[in-house]
Amino acid sequence: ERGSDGHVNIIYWQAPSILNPYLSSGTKDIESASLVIEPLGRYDPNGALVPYLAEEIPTVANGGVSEDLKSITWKIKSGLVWSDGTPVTATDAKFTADYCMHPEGGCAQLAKFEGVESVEVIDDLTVKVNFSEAKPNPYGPFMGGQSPIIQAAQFADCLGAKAPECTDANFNPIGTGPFVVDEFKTNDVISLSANPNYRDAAKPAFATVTFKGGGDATAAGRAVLETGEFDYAWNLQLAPDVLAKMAEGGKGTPIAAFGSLVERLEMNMTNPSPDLDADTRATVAAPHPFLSDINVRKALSMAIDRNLLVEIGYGQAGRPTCNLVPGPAVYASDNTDCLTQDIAGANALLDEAGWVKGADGVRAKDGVRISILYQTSTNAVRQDFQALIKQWWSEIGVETELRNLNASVFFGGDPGSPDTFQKFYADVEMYANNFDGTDPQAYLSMYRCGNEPKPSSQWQGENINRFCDPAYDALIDELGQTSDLEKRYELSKKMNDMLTKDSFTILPLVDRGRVSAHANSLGGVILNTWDSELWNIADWHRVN
Amino acid sequence: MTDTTNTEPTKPHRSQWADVWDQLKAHKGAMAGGVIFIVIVLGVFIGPWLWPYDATFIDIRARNQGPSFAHPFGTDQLGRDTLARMMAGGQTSIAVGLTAMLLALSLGSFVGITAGFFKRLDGPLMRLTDLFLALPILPLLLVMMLLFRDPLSSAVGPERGIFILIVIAIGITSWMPTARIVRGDVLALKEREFILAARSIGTSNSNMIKRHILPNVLSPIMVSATLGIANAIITESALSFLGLGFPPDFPTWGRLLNDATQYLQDYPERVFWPGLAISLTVLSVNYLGDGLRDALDPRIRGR
Amino acid sequence: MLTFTIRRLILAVPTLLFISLVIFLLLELAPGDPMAQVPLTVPPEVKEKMRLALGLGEPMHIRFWKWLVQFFWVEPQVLFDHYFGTAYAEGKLRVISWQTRSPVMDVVVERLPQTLWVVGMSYVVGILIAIPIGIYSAYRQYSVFDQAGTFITMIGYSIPPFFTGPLVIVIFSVQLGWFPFIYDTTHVVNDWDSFVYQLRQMIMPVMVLAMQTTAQISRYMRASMLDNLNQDYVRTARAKGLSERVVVVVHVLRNSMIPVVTVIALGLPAIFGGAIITEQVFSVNGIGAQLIGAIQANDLPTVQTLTFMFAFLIVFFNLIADVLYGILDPRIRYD
Amino acid sequence: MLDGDARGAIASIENLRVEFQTKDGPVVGVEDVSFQVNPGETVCIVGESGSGKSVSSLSLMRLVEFGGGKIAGGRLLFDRREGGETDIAKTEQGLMRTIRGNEIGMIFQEPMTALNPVFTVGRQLTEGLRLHKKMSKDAAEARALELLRQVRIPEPERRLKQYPHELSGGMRQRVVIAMAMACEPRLLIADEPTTALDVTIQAEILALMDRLKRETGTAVMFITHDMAVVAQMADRVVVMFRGNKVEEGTVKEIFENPTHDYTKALLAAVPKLGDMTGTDIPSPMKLFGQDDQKIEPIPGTDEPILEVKNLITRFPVQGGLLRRTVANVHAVEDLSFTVNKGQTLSLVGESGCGKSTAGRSLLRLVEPQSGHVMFDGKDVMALNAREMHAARQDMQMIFQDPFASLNPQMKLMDQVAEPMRNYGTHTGDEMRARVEMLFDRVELPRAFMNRYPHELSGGQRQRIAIARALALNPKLIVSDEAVSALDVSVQAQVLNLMMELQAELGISFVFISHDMAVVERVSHHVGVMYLGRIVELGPRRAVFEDPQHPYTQALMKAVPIADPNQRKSEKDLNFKPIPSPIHPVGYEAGPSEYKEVSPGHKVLISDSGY
Ligand SMILES: Nc1ncnc2c1ncn2[C@@H]1O[C@H](COP(=O)(O)OP(=O)(O)OP(=O)(O)O)[C@@H](O)[C@H]1O
Ligand SMILES: Nc1ncnc2c1ncn2[C@@H]1O[C@H](COP(=O)(O)OP(=O)(O)OP(=O)(O)O)[C@@H](O)[C@H]1O
Ligand SMILES: [Mg+2]
Ligand SMILES: [Mg+2]
Ligand code: NI
Repeated sequence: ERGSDGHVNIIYWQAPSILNPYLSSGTKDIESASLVIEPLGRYDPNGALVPYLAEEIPTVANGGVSEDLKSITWKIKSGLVWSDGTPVTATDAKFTADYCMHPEGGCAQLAKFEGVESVEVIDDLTVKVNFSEAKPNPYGPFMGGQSPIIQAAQFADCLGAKAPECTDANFNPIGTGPFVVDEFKTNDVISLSANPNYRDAAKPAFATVTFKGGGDATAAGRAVLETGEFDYAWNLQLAPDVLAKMAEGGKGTPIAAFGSLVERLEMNMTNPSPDLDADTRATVAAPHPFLSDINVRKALSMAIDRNLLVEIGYGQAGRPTCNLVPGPAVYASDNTDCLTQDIAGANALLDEAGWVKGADGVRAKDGVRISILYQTSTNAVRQDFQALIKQWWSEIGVETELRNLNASVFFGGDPGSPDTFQKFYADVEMYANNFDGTDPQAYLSMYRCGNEPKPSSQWQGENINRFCDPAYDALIDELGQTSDLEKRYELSKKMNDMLTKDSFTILPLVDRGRVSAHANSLGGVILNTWDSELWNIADWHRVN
Repeated sequence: MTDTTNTEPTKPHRSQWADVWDQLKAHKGAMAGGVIFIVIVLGVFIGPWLWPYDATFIDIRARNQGPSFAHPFGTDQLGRDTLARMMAGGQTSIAVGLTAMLLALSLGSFVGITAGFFKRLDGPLMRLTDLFLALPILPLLLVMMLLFRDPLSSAVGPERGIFILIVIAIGITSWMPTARIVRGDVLALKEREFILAARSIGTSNSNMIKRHILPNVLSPIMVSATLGIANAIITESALSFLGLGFPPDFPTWGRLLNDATQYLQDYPERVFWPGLAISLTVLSVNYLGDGLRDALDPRIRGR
Repeated sequence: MLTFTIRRLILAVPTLLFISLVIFLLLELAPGDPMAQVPLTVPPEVKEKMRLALGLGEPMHIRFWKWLVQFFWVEPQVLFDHYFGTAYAEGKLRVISWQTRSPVMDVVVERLPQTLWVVGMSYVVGILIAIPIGIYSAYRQYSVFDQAGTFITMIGYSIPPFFTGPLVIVIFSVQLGWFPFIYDTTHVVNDWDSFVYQLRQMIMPVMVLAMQTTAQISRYMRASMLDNLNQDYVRTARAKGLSERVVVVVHVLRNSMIPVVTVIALGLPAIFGGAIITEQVFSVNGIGAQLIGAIQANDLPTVQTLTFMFAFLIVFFNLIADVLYGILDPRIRYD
Repeated sequence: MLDGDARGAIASIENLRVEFQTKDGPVVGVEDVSFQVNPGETVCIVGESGSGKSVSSLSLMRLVEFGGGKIAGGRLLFDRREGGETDIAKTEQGLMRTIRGNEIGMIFQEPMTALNPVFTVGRQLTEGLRLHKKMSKDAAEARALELLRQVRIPEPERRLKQYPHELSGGMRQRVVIAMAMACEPRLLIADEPTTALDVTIQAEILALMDRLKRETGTAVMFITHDMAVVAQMADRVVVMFRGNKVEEGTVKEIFENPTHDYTKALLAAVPKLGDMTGTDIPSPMKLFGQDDQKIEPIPGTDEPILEVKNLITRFPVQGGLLRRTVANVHAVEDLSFTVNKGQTLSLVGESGCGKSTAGRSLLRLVEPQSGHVMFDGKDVMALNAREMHAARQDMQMIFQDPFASLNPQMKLMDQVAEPMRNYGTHTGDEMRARVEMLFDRVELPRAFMNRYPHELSGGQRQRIAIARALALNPKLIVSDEAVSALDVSVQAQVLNLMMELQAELGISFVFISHDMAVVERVSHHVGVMYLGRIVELGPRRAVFEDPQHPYTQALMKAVPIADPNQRKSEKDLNFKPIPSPIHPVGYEAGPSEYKEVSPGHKVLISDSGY
């Protein structure tokens, strides 16, 4: 029964700064907003699509998606009302799209609306999204936590440049979700209570929620697992043994789930030498002196013990992987060759390829020494990885210089800074990336020839490794035209293999999952990495 | 004070530093502090040559070990020897402490003496000091880190680059109290008659500062110095905590302590060593400073 | 005294303006990017649009000018409106945070209570502990109490709060279960029980912070007391037949407090920014946490505004300290 | 007057011994002292600095303990108002508190620091009354007012609400006296109550104490090292030397018939006003115990070396919002005088009258506003910085405080050698030889060359300062209160040394002092200063024997004379407070006009402010 279970405490060690996901792309903001505003459909823990505000998920099969893949039509459940009691209509959906697509709004989720030509209101409860070209994956708009429906009436005056000024609306959006905001303290805490107009009269079980932000992962973990002050803690990025020790506290349970986030080593196929002039340095004009040799890349991969990395850095929250696309399961290639470390094999491979050890123990060929500059962002686990990998590489005669960079610079994308991951002024770099939703098409399309960051594009571009293979580009094109799912799985796996086990351009290390924890007295928690973790909070309840 | 018969005390002659040293020797706290500090410094700088393990050597089989014969302080989560890391960390922490202190001290003394001595510069220099006092330190440090890390790293190597940067950052954000104190003392000194006397015998400004001002403000400067070392070590550790200091793979006491705090429950002994090292250093330097102040103050020494 | 105060106030204006410019330039020069935390899945074009929406396209001097207007002209109007129900600030653009898209000052106002409660209280507690310690150690110089006091306060000073914080948490929250350690900022004190809860949740952060304050202030207090205990007027007071308590607590203390009070006043602004680590450890989310969060997110308007406010506080308390000095010490007459 | 027991003493000290624990082991402050104080009597305790005078008195208050001392032996019998005789040495502090301030009052040496700066005068005065006499606030205030009237403070009502720093030194000392007298103690201990004060104020305070004693019948224990004061005040005298009593007797006995050598030396060293009556030129003093002394007058020459004309020096006072100069301190106004080669011109006057400023202006250590200073044919005022630097080679200065005028961190040898280094006149061995010669000259052992100032006594330090001034063979030395801070015996030695040097080397002196007796001893010419002007100038004999200006006359009267037969009475004293030398910008003081009463003896006839 609604409200019968009293109060629940949730802690996110990153504090939500706003409840409007269109103005912020932070996970904390998207997930906290998911308590209040909802999309038409969500992904479930398996990555499958489930309708929320929509009657059903539109597909080609049920006619919701047009045959030419150029439009999708959503039908909203009838009888839905906002928490203020007014009905939810197709106009709200269209308004949501207009809101995000407004040229001056700086919408953080604009990528979701990519390729959208127009949004039409067909009738009160039907909305149609038209794409400018065929879109095999039309589930961008209104799908998932990043693209919830906002109320047109509330945000009517907040379009474009005025969006940030609507503080009241941004902090207290009217929604359809199980809870409504009572008080929002920026970057601190949100107090919520059950939505009296929620569509399921029996839910949510909790009458009130405190959503606390701030502190660090250790404190969050402690609060749930050891002291029981909180019922749910998000994303416990802790050293495995620390987490294990906390779990002994007996107040709660850590839970883990995996998505598509992969910690990887990226090989630079171009020469980052500072001796080159600015226009050729780290561009395709200058191939890398030794990493362009596949044997070297392969040996580097073989020298790594991914199991140990997981054990040390992630524990429950990670698993070793050789795939760039580790999930959903249907997309994951059965590629496990790299999981066993083989130092001897790596040495043999390099010997064979003519890289011989010099007096200093470093391999060289034709005067080129394998001396690697290995960069990543500043982060304790990453530095542990660096230290371990450096040691393994030294065992195969590779010299490594480690470098770590402030995350806000490394990921900042400032074309003026030499330290961005796009510029890649290093031989190897390590970071994690994932794709949005469950479809890897856009993700795999990043590695197209010509999509590499370069001076002429202000160092924008997603093909970080400067990988270039016409065969791969052909597969990208093919994938763009295929709507048959089986075929899509096939193509994706092939592309994944080309980047990893065939060319060793990308050395995936760890499939990073998410560890969260809930109190033993909290029931109904199902961890979901494809959408907001709080996707089913309406089902949460107390157990004894 | 005076004798009618003009008999002279028959103490043998000693130099000024011998006097200071005598006084210091008599100060038990200062001696204990000094000895401990020297032991720490020697241990940290000479120890690594005697100790077989390297601070970065990973022995993954030996991770998370408690104290043992092979690893007297235990090992960390990657199996690195804690003793070796303590020594490496100590080198950085003490080097940061000493150099940052020296920098702050020379800046502070320079500004203080100049402002106190040259009346015309007093106003501008004190406004400058106010300005620096008013500049919030944290953003300033951040910006400095971001701005200058790379030019420096490429010029002198990454670790030395960041070392220089941290030292400068701590140095230029902590010279102001010294400057104020020194200025106050110089202003008071200027009122003393011996300065006027020196002027009347034709002492030039530079000689005046060298012979008359500097030796007489040495004692507050020395006290600032000992406080400065402690302050720099602590600031460095706070910077590390906020992610602005040395990178995580670079051990300093502050970082070791911070890393070990995570394992407070599993391996409580891990926080003990860096905590002890920091406290001991700060304490010993502080006691040394107390003694030095007494020893350098001619009023006390003269008794 | 009045002219002195006025003169200092007038002098403060250019100083503050200059400081704000320096802060602005420093922040501008910093290569950080507000888009750094945007997930890598967001394409660069979208990031560029977001960047433009933050006003990053405009030239530097215009942005500085805008900030000046917003901070010095619009924000006071908002304040005025708030108190007098007027509408001068209606429709005018305030200083907006890039991170929260809301007026920075609103967040500051929201956070003041917990900062004042925890950080302010710890300062008060620290001072209350430090002063008696300082007095007694000076009065019994080189006694066991003095030595022990020095030793303990120095240890308190040398151990950083990022260690003491977790330490007390593990002991008092995890092991003993006495106190909660996640600070509840929504807690309202309206009866005895809620007051007790407030006390319980404040104890640990206050303890950790007060340790540092105590260490410093008690050192100053001791030094100042020692200076005064040897003064001639103390002998005069004793010669009058006053009891030791009166001599120390009335005559000496009053004089010794003069420098200490100014040290206390000068330390006040620092506590707002200086409690960053403790705030983080206990999730207090005060102003210090706001600043560090803003720095990490490259939220320049927030950083600029907060740092300027700190600068203002420092300048202001400097002035207060000087004026206090004049008031407390009848010998000082400015002008 | 209360009658005590058979012996009649209020306090009697028997075989007192006081020790101090220091880092270098125990130090004996007082070795063996016995004496007693009878009702209505003033006992003066004299002796050089460090002889244990203060320690004895503090023991009687049991305040030595707070300074780290311990009464190691002897008895301190005190006749209490009620309850008969008590041995204070054994009384516990609780009981002592009811005696201190109540039955024994104490006046301390330094009026500037003896009062708590942060409490009002009224508060500090009433404190003791409310404690001991259990008076209400109002009653105590009324009594405080009465006390202030008794000590003749002008406007007593206003003073009650003022803070100590708002009062002048003399007024502060009166407050301290009022405080000590508040509970009508049976015994009043005055520890050098006038040492820090000007002659005129000293005279007033002494007169005041004398009157109070007569009116209330309190016994007084008066500590001083100034024999002239003793002569004015004492009934009986106790002479102390190095922690021991060496002599005791009535004031007449001591002055006329000293038996102990130390007492004799002390008396011989005191310059008495009037000693030089009848002579024209100064000559060194005859000191006790130095038999080979040759006492020859020092004639000097009549050739001018320094001519000062219309010298004006002002200090700006800043104020207002913009810190502009709003007023000026007219420290030196229209000063003119001449100094001859090998002779001494003295400038005398009260504190703040501009003596030091005048001296410093001559060397341009402060910049004069206008005027002419002709030194050795050069116009000093016209010199640029480098020429001035060169000119200082011939003009040197000795400062008042031997403790303050030497750098505490520098070896004596270096201090003496510094002028030579600065001017490069001597280098290397030659310089060392000259330093040795100078040490010999001022009669300091060469072994001292490597010492530091703190290892010397005050007199020795002043010799170093003199040696330093001599290092460059100057033609003129400005000696700014060079002997004021010294003990009488040392003062006499230093004075003799200076005169010897003058006789031998023909140095000219500008001698600045406020001590008329000393001035009388050393000068050829005297200028009496008041409020920045010379009010009377002339040959010493003329000025001292025939003072013309009313201020000079008042000053002469105020000087205590070290002769118990020439006591002054309060009626002779009549001082007006000195007007402020601060005038707003644009104020122009008129020129000084003089009347020549006899050859070279000029008296100011224009307004002096007196
Ligand atoms: N607190 C102290 N600690 C150590 N020695 C002391 C202390 N006070 C006084 N003495 C010593 O006791 C002796 C007598 O000192 P006292 O102050 O009585 O001299 P005094 O005759 O009053 O001299 P003055 O004329 O300079 O006041 C001196 O040798 C002095 O060094
Ligand atoms: N640097 C200065 N700034 C402002 N006023 C000054 C300065 N030096 C002296 N005065 C003032 O000038 C006047 C004369 O001072 P000066 O020191 O010459 O007197 P003095 O006769 O030497 O007194 P004393 O006997 O106390 O040494 C005093 O009113 C003093 O306050
Ligand atoms: Mg004395
Ligand atoms: Mg003077
Ligand atoms: Ni600080």
